[in-house]
Amino acid sequence: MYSEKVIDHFTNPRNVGEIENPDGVGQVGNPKCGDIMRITLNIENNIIKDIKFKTFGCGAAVATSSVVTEMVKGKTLEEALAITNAQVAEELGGLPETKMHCSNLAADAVHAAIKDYLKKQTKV
Amino acid sequence: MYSEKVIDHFTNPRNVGEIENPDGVGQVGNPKCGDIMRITLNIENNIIKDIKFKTFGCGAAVATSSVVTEMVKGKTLEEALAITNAQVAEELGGLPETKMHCSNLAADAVHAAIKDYLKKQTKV
Amino acid sequence: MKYIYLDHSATTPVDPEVAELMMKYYVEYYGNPSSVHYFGRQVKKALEEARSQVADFIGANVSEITFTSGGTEADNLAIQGAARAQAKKGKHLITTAIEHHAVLDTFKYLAKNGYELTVLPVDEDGLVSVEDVAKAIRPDTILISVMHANNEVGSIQPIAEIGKITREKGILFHVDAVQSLGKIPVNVQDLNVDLLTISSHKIYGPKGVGALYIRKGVKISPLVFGGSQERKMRSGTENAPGIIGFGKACELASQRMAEESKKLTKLRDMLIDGILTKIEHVKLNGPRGDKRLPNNVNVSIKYVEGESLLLSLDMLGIAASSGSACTSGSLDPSHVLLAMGLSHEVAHGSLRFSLGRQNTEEDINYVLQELPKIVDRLRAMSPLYAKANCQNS
Amino acid sequence: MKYIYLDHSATTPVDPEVAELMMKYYVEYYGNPSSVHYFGRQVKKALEEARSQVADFIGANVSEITFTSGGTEADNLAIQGAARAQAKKGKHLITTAIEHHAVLDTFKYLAKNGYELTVLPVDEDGLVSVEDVAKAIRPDTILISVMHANNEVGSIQPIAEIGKITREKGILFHVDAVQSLGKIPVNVQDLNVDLLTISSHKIYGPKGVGALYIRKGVKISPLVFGGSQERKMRSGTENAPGIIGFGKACELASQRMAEESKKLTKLRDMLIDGILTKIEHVKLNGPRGDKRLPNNVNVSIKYVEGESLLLSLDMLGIAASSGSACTSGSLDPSHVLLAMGLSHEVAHGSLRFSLGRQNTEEDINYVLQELPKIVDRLRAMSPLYAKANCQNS
Ligand SMILES: Cc1ncc(COP(=O)(O)O)c(C=O)c1O
Ligand SMILES: Cc1ncc(COP(=O)(O)O)c(C=O)c1O
Repeated sequence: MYSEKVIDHFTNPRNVGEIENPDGVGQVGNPKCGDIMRITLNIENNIIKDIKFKTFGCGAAVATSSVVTEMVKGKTLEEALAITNAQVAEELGGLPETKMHCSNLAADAVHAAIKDYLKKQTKV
Repeated sequence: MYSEKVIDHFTNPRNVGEIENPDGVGQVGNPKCGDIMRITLNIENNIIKDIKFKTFGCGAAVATSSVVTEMVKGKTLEEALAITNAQVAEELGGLPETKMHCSNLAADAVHAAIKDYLKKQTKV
Repeated sequence: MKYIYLDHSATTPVDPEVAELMMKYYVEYYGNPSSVHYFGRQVKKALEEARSQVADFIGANVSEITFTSGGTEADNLAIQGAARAQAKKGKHLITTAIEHHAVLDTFKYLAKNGYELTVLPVDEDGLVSVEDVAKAIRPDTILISVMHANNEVGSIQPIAEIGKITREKGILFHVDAVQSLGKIPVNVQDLNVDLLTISSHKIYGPKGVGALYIRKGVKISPLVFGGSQERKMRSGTENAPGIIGFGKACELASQRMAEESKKLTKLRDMLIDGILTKIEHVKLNGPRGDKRLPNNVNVSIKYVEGESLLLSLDMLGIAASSGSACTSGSLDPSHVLLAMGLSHEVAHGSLRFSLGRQNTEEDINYVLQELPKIVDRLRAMSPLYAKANCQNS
Repeated sequence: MKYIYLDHSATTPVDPEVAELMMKYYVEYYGNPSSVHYFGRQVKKALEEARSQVADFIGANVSEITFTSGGTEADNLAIQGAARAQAKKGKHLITTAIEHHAVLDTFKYLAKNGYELTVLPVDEDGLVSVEDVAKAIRPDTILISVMHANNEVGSIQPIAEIGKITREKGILFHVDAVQSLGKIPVNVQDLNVDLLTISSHKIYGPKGVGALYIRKGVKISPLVFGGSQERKMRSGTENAPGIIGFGKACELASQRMAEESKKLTKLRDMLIDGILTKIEHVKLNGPRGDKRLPNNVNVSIKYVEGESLLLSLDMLGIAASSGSACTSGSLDPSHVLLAMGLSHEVAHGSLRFSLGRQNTEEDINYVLQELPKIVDRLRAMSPLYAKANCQNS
């Protein structure tokens, strides 16, 4: 069902956790659907310096969360905002059809965290 | 499907043939239904002295024809007329349900032959 | 006693290779294909492999194959399903007089429940005319069903030509290919069909498995509701070992068909010629040559009844079948033979030999040696034969 | 890796004795049971023997057993068949919120096609109330369907009591006994049922076979038309090897049930108690004790999601199932758990272990050793758990 890469990220998720005093926080999904992803990140000079995730969800949800943190770490905000959920799925070697719409929200979570950061910036 | 006795009568039918100058002839069934039985018999002093059959039909039709000739040979006409199709089937150790109504006409054929004889008698 | 099986159109033995494979999925890889765990995933994979074996064999796409519990269910799904899905478009259905009961009885059920049915005749060889089909079409015709090859007399219908017409007119076309599969090429593209029924146990696969090909884009209503298996077209825990066996049987058939059909055609003609030569008052039912299935022999042996022929053959270890009413428990003989114009009594005396993989020339010779004796014996008992002889002399 | 199969409610392995018997009928005794010849008669006999094995196991008469392609088809035949046959009498149907999809979806289909449906609630243990059934009955009620034991949470329903009411009122009563068969006594007389569904692959028989018990005198309409097999209730060449396997599986189950259920009950309670003791924030779903199937364990493990639990167990060779939407591809979690009042997030974190013949104490100990670690790991990853912990502290 799942690709090896999905299983790898599910078994050894990268960047699990929560950054204390993050620059941005993004959370998507809701428990009714069975998937919640929470991204915290630190940004320095328009670059994602650190990123961590916490996820309640199925294997695909965990793996997409994990891999997206790898994909955007060290990237500029513009680069990170350009990454789509579909690209995340691709990076994992594809996802089962049934997982594509409900468990593939990791990029959205990152975008939400970046937007949270940008909003705070404009407020300051 | 068929009892051993049916198979025996089908394989070694008794009294097959046609009596020349019979005292009575009975034929029942029609080729549309797939079963025709023709009984010819000789009668002496109210007793069936000789009886033969010819049958176009399935295994049950052949076996009932054969066994009925054994059942009525040497019997009085009254005794022969009292024999039913159901008794013929019983004598064979039973017949498959689907054969009970369409292929179990041997007693009818004997009755028809006896009635043919009786009709001729009254005419004389 | 030696047993000679000549009833392959009724059912076939399961190929040992197929049976062995199935065994593994009964005992060892027994998971439910819907389960996410190891036991389920293994089976799911094999099931999808089987789907592609079946699809490949008939030139279809994997997503166009819906597995069912057999040919009968696939016929019902196609016909009830297409009729229900299109009820708003029209109510007129067309089929032929020589269809299998799985098709004919389903149409008759629909005809009693608000649909209108045209049943097309066949000629004396059991062939449907393309023109008749064209003429029967009405503006409200929603489904046409014509079998590929007939199960009793082996006649092969002009499916591709009919398919051209239905495609032009935009009418759904269902074909029952249960008897043709594995004997002559069955390709859904070449045949221009929208729905096609096949069955596993006629091609050395297990009983209780079949499939319906549903052309991409064609919408039909399901018969059975539940767990959403088979893309919701057929709910119920998949008969995975059966389906996997069916897949394997398709693969084997596709490898062997060309050679096997050549061999069967030879045996078939040997048997037909032998019977016609050795026995008087015999009629071959169905066409000769290319329009006949390679494995079908059907003869009417006049003045004797089919079941007593069968019974006599059976005592010698020869398994055949007949179009006699007596074998079905109904009063009327084969609807196929009657549709071809045979009289009731001649139809009652019909016999079908359907050849298969293991049959040999020796088998045929044995039949040709024994059948004439059986016929002689039964004719001697027959009141019809006596009369016929009198009339003849 | 050691594999531990704890998903017997999804499907079971075929008993080796059953598989061996089936093999004979695939390869050696392969005739069509409708054929009159030797090959057919042998199979016919075995098929009728299987029918009496099945009938005996549920206290029925042989003539009351109709074989189908599985539990799903039997449910559909019962419900669609009873509804159609009685359409003139009334249009009201009653069922419960925790039925299997094979029942629920069939009723929903009917409800969209002119029938009226009442769906009864259950209590927090997944039990239907007899009173609720009685109150839902209307003068035009024609069919009531309540499952014997639930497949997800193992709750055993008061069937005999409901049957008393339906019998008094002269309303047809269908019971899906797919999960109870072989685990607790299923007797159609004691249960007062008119129609009862069973399935082979849940009791160590083959997939693709089931049966519907139809009480003598009860008239329902067939779903599938054709060759008039199964007294016209289910046309199609019989899956003889499958049916013969099902018969054997019933015989074995009837011999082993008492002892086996005692063993399973012990393992079940060991697993339930172990989980509740070793893991925090866990809820047992379904009743304890006699009202629960001997082989069912269902727990909700809060703050984690079911599929990732399954996946983690699977990596250790443990096969279970979950009520998570993620395992079914739909968005909503188990309709059974929701009907019992669980919130979506708690339902998402549910896990079912269903025990079977080969399971041992060792298996249970292994699960109890590994599961807490898995839960810890996943909770550490869960944004819900963090919050919950903050709130708690
Ligand atoms: C032409 C044809 N259609 C349909 C069927 C029914 O298929 P099954 O036996 O798989 O139900 C058969 C065989 O009996 C057949 O010969
Ligand atoms: C309660 C219940 N009913 C019906 C079914 C369907 O039976 P089958 O899998 O044989 O189609 C199942 C099993 O999936 C079940 O658990």
